[in-house]
Amino acid sequence: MANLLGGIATSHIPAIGVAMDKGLEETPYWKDFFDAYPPVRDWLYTQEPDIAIIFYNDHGLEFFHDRKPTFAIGASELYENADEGWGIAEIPPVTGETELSWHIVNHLIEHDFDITVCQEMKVDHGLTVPLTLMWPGHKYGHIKVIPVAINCERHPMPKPSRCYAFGKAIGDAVRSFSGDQKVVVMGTGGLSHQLDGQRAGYINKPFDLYCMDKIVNEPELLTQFTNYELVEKAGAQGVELNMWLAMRGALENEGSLKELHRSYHLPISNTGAGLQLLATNNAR
Amino acid sequence: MANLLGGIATSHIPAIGVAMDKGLEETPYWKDFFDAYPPVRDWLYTQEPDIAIIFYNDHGLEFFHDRKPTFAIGASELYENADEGWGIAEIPPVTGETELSWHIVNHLIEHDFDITVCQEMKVDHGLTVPLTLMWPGHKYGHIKVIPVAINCERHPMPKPSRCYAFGKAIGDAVRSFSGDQKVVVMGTGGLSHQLDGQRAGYINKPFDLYCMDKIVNEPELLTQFTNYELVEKAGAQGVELNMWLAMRGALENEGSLKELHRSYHLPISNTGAGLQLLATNNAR
Amino acid sequence: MASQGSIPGTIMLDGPMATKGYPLNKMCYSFNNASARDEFRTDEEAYYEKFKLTEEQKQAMRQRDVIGMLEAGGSIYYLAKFAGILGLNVQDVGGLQTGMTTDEFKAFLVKQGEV
Amino acid sequence: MASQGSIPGTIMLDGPMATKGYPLNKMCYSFNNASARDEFRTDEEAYYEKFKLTEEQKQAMRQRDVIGMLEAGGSIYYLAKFAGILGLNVQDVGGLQTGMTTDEFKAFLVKQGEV
Ligand SMILES: [Fe+3]
Ligand SMILES: [Fe+3]
Repeated sequence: MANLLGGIATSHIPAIGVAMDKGLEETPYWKDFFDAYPPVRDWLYTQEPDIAIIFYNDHGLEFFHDRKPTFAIGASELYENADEGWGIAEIPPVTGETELSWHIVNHLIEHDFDITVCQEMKVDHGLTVPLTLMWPGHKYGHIKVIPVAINCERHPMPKPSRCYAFGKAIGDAVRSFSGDQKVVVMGTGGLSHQLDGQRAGYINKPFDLYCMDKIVNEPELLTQFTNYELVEKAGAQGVELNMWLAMRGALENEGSLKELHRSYHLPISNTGAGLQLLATNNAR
Repeated sequence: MANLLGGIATSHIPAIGVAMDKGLEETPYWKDFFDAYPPVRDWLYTQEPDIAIIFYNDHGLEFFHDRKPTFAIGASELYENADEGWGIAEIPPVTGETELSWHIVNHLIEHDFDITVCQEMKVDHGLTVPLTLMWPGHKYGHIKVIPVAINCERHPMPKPSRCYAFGKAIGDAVRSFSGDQKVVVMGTGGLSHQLDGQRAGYINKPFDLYCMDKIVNEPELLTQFTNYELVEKAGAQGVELNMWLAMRGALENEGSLKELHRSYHLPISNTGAGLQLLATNNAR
Repeated sequence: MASQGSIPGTIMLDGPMATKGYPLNKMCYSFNNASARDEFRTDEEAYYEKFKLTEEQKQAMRQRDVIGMLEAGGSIYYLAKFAGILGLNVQDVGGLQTGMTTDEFKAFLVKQGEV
Repeated sequence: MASQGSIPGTIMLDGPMATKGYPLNKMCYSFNNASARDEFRTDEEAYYEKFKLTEEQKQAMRQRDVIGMLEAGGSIYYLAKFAGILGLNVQDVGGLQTGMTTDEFKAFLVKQGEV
């Protein structure tokens, strides 16, 4: 069976990608933020995962309201990034894989998840910024990525409990795969922020810290929220917590988890930016 | 609350549309088939439904494998038909509506159905042929249509039991809508047929008759099949039975049903072609 | 979502709002393409017509009124692509919506870390 | 699906087959557009290259070998659009796959009603 080594949750805001492009990592605004990443990069370097399953949301590059999936999963050999319209540099194509993708798809359909399957899809900063953060200098070509997009852009959105169950089913699918690949899961986005409305700029640090605390061993406290409550507590874009919950769901049947890293910076762009690493017993 | 008047199951094969375009209804090949439709048309004329929810499958007009949804639902004021590549005449746009559509979408997401929502979508013969059959001469402009597409083209496909539950959830959503609209549901496609492979031309009349018999009061006998079993018993395209099951699911909580019409013709093109009308107690 | 009450200063992009905003959002989605951005810059009014914006949407666009765009069904994810054309970042847009200067808005963000 | 055994004369279009067939199916999906059909008719080989068909897929296309197309991952729903270019209907295609003439295939269909 394929092995889940652990899960990583990280911010994905475009400003991070722009800062890396411009080499601003050591400037006062960014230094503390970027200093949090080397321990997580070192862990990835040591663990040598073969595949990364990345829960993210598409912000209007691949999907528009003409056909907006609730859950979409990629099954392609390659994923291209592209112009998102506001100046973030395009990055080289992301390596995909199809065998585990289709295995997961079969498992999800068998368990009544009604996914959209993408044999060709463009991936946006929700996926590419975290990749660039984990493997700077675009050195991510060796890792096979399975993109999993969750609707966080238009209500109604899948419930936190559904996102968690979705992740859990994907974790079960990985464990039932006949290969011996090493797999990490990632949840990208968040934490609290609101871009739109007179409430723009809203951040809720206590709630963010609560979420990072509870996601380790009591995720059920977070999955009970409605999306409405998440908007209320964490801002309109705070629903991106759903990707963290899907990541955590994938680890649910792995037994005890070790939290190897946790950090939080505020503000990074308009957000509370969290980074967290949870390792399973499969990790070295 | 909106009222479900009943459900109609019908074949949707393109040859029917071509025959109507060419005025072949009275020719020997077609006469018996078309003679089955007037009673169903009369019922619709008498009942005056406002909205038709149509479960169908897209055969590669709107959706391709680049982004293939399991379940897709329309939420648009208008749906265009278009060139499908092999000569069936295009028909005038189909009238949509959005209020009940979004109400259904909210209900489905609340109940963990992971639909793709389409604010713009082209509808193919799976939807337009049945519309033309029910309202010949393209006189369907007055009826508001909610297209619901189910993947029947690429495995894995949603299970028959899932399609039934999906229909049931849509029926519940209709009943919980605050309007007083009269609604019919339609399931299109089937029955047994196989277009591809050395087994092309396979039809299973006894199984088709069994399905039309059981769908009235014992649909659970049909929802227990796997899609693999449906392919085995009803041919590669026999999985289109799933649209009939979704239609029947929508009527599940309506109490007793009256079967007002049942007919079956073989062969119509390469298929066993069924027509069935199930009325609820809301019908006059 | 409306049935759950409203959150001050927050316009939920739910289904009916997405219906209302469709032309505006479709126009802004087109801005993923550089050629579309150029076409818009060349003749804004013609571009509004091309996507059949409502009068309310056109007015909000003409006045660079972000709140007006949201009220007309705009999605911040697509409007952000329009902001890109204007050379505005998310702090600029935050300022525009809250009546602050960009610097005031940035200070407001920092202050929320002091909890 | 393969784990459930196979149904004689039936090629299940499952995930791995859809991966294999992607270039072929993408090409055939393009045939929804009349201009694409014209472009194909003008230079078939160039059109295969445009969609990066595998050699197996090109061979099956050149020989109008429907079973070969299916084995190369073709989906009957998209292949049907190619059949349209050739002026073939589903009975013709049924005959081609089963080694019958179209009339024999039609008679075979009728016979299945005599149960
Ligand atoms: Fe985001
Ligand atoms: Fe069909």
